[in-house]
Amino acid sequence: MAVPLTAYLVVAALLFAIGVYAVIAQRSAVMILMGIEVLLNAIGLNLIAFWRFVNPGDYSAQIFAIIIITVGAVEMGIGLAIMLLLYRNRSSVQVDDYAELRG
Amino acid sequence: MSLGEMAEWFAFLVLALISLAGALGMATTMSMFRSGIFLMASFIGVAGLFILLSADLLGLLQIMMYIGGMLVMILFMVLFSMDPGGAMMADMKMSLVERFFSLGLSSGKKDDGGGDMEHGGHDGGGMEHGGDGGDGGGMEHGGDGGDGGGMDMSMTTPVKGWAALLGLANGALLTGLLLLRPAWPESTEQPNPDSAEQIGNLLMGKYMMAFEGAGLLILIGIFGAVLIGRTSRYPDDRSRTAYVTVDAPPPEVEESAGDVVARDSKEGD
Amino acid sequence: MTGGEILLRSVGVLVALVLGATLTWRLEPRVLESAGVTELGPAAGTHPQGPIGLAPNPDVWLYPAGPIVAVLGVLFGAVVIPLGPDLVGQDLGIGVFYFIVVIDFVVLGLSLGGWGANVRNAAEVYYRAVAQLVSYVVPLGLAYIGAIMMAGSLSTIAIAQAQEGLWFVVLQPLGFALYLVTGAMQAYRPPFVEPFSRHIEHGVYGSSAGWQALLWRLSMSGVLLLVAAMGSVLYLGGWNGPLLPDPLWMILKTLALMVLMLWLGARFRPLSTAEMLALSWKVLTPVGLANVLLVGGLILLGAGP
Amino acid sequence: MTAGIQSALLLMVPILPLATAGGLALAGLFARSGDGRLRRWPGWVALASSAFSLGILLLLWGREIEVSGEWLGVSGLAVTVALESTELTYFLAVLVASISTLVILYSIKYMETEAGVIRFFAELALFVGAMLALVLAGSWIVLFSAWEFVGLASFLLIGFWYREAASRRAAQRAFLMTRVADMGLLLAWLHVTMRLHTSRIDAFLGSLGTPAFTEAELLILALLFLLAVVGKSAQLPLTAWLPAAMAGPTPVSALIHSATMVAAGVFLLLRLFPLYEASPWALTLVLWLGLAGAVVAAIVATGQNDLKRLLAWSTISQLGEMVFAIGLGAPLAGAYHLATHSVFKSTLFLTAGAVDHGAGTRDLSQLGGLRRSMPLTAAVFGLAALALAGVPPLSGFWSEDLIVAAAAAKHPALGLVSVGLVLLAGLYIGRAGVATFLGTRRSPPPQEGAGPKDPGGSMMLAMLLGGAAAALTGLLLHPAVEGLLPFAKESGAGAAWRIAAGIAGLVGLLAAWLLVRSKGTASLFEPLPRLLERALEAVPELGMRTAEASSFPLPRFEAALDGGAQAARGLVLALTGGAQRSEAFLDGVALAGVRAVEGVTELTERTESRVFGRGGDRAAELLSLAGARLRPAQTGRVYLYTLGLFLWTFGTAVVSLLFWR
Repeated sequence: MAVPLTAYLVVAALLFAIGVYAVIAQRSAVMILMGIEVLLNAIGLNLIAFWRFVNPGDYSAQIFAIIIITVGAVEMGIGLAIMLLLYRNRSSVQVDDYAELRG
Repeated sequence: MSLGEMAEWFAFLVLALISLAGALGMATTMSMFRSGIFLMASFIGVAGLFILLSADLLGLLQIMMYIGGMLVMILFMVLFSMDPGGAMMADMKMSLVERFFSLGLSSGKKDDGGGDMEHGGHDGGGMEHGGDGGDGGGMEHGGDGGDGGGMDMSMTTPVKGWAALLGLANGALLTGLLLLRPAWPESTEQPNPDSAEQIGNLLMGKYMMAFEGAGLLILIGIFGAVLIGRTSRYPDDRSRTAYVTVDAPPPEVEESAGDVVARDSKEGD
Repeated sequence: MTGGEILLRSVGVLVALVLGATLTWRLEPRVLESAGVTELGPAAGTHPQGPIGLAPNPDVWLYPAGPIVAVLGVLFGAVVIPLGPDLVGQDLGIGVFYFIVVIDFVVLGLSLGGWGANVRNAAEVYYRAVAQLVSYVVPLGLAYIGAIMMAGSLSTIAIAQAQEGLWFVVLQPLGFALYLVTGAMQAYRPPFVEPFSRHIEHGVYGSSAGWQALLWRLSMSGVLLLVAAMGSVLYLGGWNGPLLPDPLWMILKTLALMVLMLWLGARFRPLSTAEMLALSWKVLTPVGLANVLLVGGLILLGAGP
Repeated sequence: MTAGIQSALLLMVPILPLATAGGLALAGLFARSGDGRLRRWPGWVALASSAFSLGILLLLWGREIEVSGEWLGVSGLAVTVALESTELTYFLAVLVASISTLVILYSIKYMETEAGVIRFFAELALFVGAMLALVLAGSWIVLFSAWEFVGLASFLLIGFWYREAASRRAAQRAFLMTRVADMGLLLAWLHVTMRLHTSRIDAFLGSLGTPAFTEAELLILALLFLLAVVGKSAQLPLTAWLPAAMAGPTPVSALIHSATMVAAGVFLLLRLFPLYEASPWALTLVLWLGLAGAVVAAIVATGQNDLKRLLAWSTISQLGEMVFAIGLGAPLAGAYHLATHSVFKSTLFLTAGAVDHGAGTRDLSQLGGLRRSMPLTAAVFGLAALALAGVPPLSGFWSEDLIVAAAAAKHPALGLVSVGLVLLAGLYIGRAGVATFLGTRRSPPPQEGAGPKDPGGSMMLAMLLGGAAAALTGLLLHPAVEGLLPFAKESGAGAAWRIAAGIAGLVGLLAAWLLVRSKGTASLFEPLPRLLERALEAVPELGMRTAEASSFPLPRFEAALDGGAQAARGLVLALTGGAQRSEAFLDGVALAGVRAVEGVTELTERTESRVFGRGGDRAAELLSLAGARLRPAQTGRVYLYTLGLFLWTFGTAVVSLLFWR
């Protein structure tokens, strides 16, 4: 392995940082969901990188990554359904249009 | 450095660049459609990294999941958003990064190809089988940028600067931490090349409960999504509307002249 | 593998794909026209010399990316198609899965090019192609699984070798029928030509000219070719056959399957996207599950290799 | 018959009724309610499935069969699904199948005028299938799921008339109380499975001689299983659901709440008898629990005026006797009594249903003289009642004889108590029979015209079959019972005990006749039965109040304490009420007890209002003040929340960096 583990981890860290930016800075709920997907992806990359370098004999890490992908897919499905409902009721998926919980 | 190592470094750098640039593009471009495509590029880059890390099955799985998934997601964005193509953003104030990733967006001016319009003008009404999907899109951007004047068009929140700062700080902190401690307990073991069989055995053996649990989760997710997303069979059932509806009705959708022209031309052929 | 070998194989796959796609390109309209089909779909033909400015206001990144991505998808897919036990671009351990994944790039290309053209008819292709993807992807996977289960491997070579004695089409006619339908759906061939319908001026074909149109035509012919080739690997035994040399058998089977698909598809009226979705989820998916169950039973009974 | 066919047949036994239940439930979605004979088809279908199961069982006579398969194996833990037909399970399966067949036969006529008859038979078939799976279960997972399915079916059937509030409440009460007890079973079998890495029941029973479990563990397991038994068999203190369950249709009471489901608890005790043998403490507890339940329930039964409730309390008492017998270390007597009791008690319920149908009421104080208008019913009731009272040579005599013998062998005092139980049984069932069928009608029937008469058709057929069985089971079974069950026969008691047991029931019956003639339907030990009943009714109340209290602390806490105190007070009052009659000098003691309880109640109340009440007010004020201050932070802007979240994460990372070496 010519490329060291740290290189992969740095890529994952940067992906995470970009995901954080997207989640906070985007107004549309769909874009926020996409930011969350980037966060999940960064985590997955971490998992796989550690698996490859630390314990390649045990494939459990890949199972975890698969479960993360699954959870991401389910989250996307439910999130889109909720957005569909919101859109149907108020013609908007901008998150700051839903501020009823303001104290 | 041997040729193989050089090739590996090259592949790593290209893939890392794709995944990072894709993610950055997703977060900063003005076109929502492009956002989705950028995110997909990022996913494919990460999948390439997976394959480079000898997790080939997982990499392919990721590509398969997200090509279909993201295309559908982008479709939803097109339906939901004011300006999925980013045409109205073309002359807004943008930062350097945003400007780069929004380069060459189709601008707001109309084409002259026989009444066809740019994205703002897609409406489902004129299509033969366009179905309900097109309607949402047409309703929202039928206005063609003209009637969106009073609305807040920005794609980003007021705390964008803070978010950028936080993201930068986060990235710097984590990278710094990683660079400060490069020594991990690494193993020299080589993974089994047939990862599909390994994963299959684990999924059907040791992690069967987790596997079944994930299956159940998906099933429940499908149920939930269908339950939330379907329209009520009974028009006076307010059970699903009561919680989010405000008293003021949504603004009326007016058919702009463009729509009528488009529809006429459609019926003509 | 040395660098030279990689280069050789790449050129080989490329040449084989281009030749096959050209053959398909010539053959397909004749079959369809002889069957009297009015909705030709991707076989309708592009106009590479057509007027410039079909897409006057495109997205400069996405529009040209479309056909390139689609052709790349086809090219990558061709890598795992075997013409003989040793005559294959690269025998991957997870070959079939890889094939399913990279063929999806064609849909991605259609979406990119369709949206990027910024013309109503082309953008409509995007919606329809995605809906079609959603409708075929699950039953198609189930049709693959039948063969995979019986062969016990994801490698295309291993699947073909498993059918040396008996083709899987004999053991699982249901799976084969399912593959015919979903394969036609994946290749946008009749009766599933919605994204290339006449009513939207043949979709992206209508908004492309020049090299883009050429690439679109190539990728669409290539998809049909690959779907037929994969079908003959999965269900018709690949290169296996008496007397004739291996590659010839494979080519013959591929062409025969292609003609069969087109000929069968021509018997039906074009389906709308909604009808396609209904067909997929109400009929094809249950049939696919039933096929998996049947194959499982057959394996338990000791039938097959 | 090859082994494969045998296994398939054994599998058919529970699956046939279950499949019938599913089919009927599906048919219920589409079927239109016809009328007349057409409406009986669901009953015939259910009857056929039950009879087929019985037939298959009889076909498998004398064979030890086992069907098992591994359902899933996860990291060394084998979850097995198994059915097995051994002596004990086969015996009970035949019992369940025959009584079910009898009761379904009865219900065809009984339910023909009801709406929702398809639903009724679907639920009944579900019950039969689940019960058969329960007794035949060879692995914990099958046992437990069948146990829960039986509970579910019972819930559905008690609540069959779900439009009536009483039915709904009774169903909920039964469901909740048994569910609480089922926790015992769940915990116990999960523990056993985790420890032994297999869910086979015989693996557990086989491990009892080995040091796989410590003694304390065995005791805890035995107590947990006992909790499940107490819930399912309505033993002390969880008795209250069974009388309430009489809100369901009568065939349901006959099948579920007398013969089969409540016997599941006793069955579990029998199945796990080696465990209790290995844990003497638990066995002693079983003994006293059973004895107390039997005595208390018998006393309560003497005071009941509702015929079905009387039979329900009698069932509790008889189940207590079985538990008592097992506690004595005489499982044969318990199993034998389980069989005979099932037969005669279900017959009694069937006749009670006929009385209800014919006379329009079940209230003893309004019945009377029915022997003239319903002679066959009266005869069947009489036979079954004599069997219950242990009159030789009817079925009850033989099993009660065994119990008395075992008790006397343990200690003469226990023998005396068990003879007393037989006497009490004669007393209450005699009172019921005399008040219903002899004398004259105490109040006119609600509508003039037809007047009460014997039921016809399948109801009568089932009742006659039941009566015959009640009379003959003992005689037929007695010579063979030892060979049919895997338990050894205890040494018989002397002739004196046998005679005493035979006579006690007759004495009771006679006393009841005299009493009813002289005092009408007034109960004998009043007010003891009423007080005991009320105290037992307070148990679920106590549980519910405690549960409520734990969810909404302050106001409910008081109520819970009140309820608990009242329940305790009721108990004390009841006990002292009994003492007053016999021993006057105990009055003072009892009164002191009452005072003490009242004092505690008052103290609790005062503490509650002073400490908790005022403290709660202060806390609430503080919270609302803090809330007002914090409210502006709630902006409703999601991006601000996420910003805060990630700022926090970032801060944590920075702080952890400071401590990083």
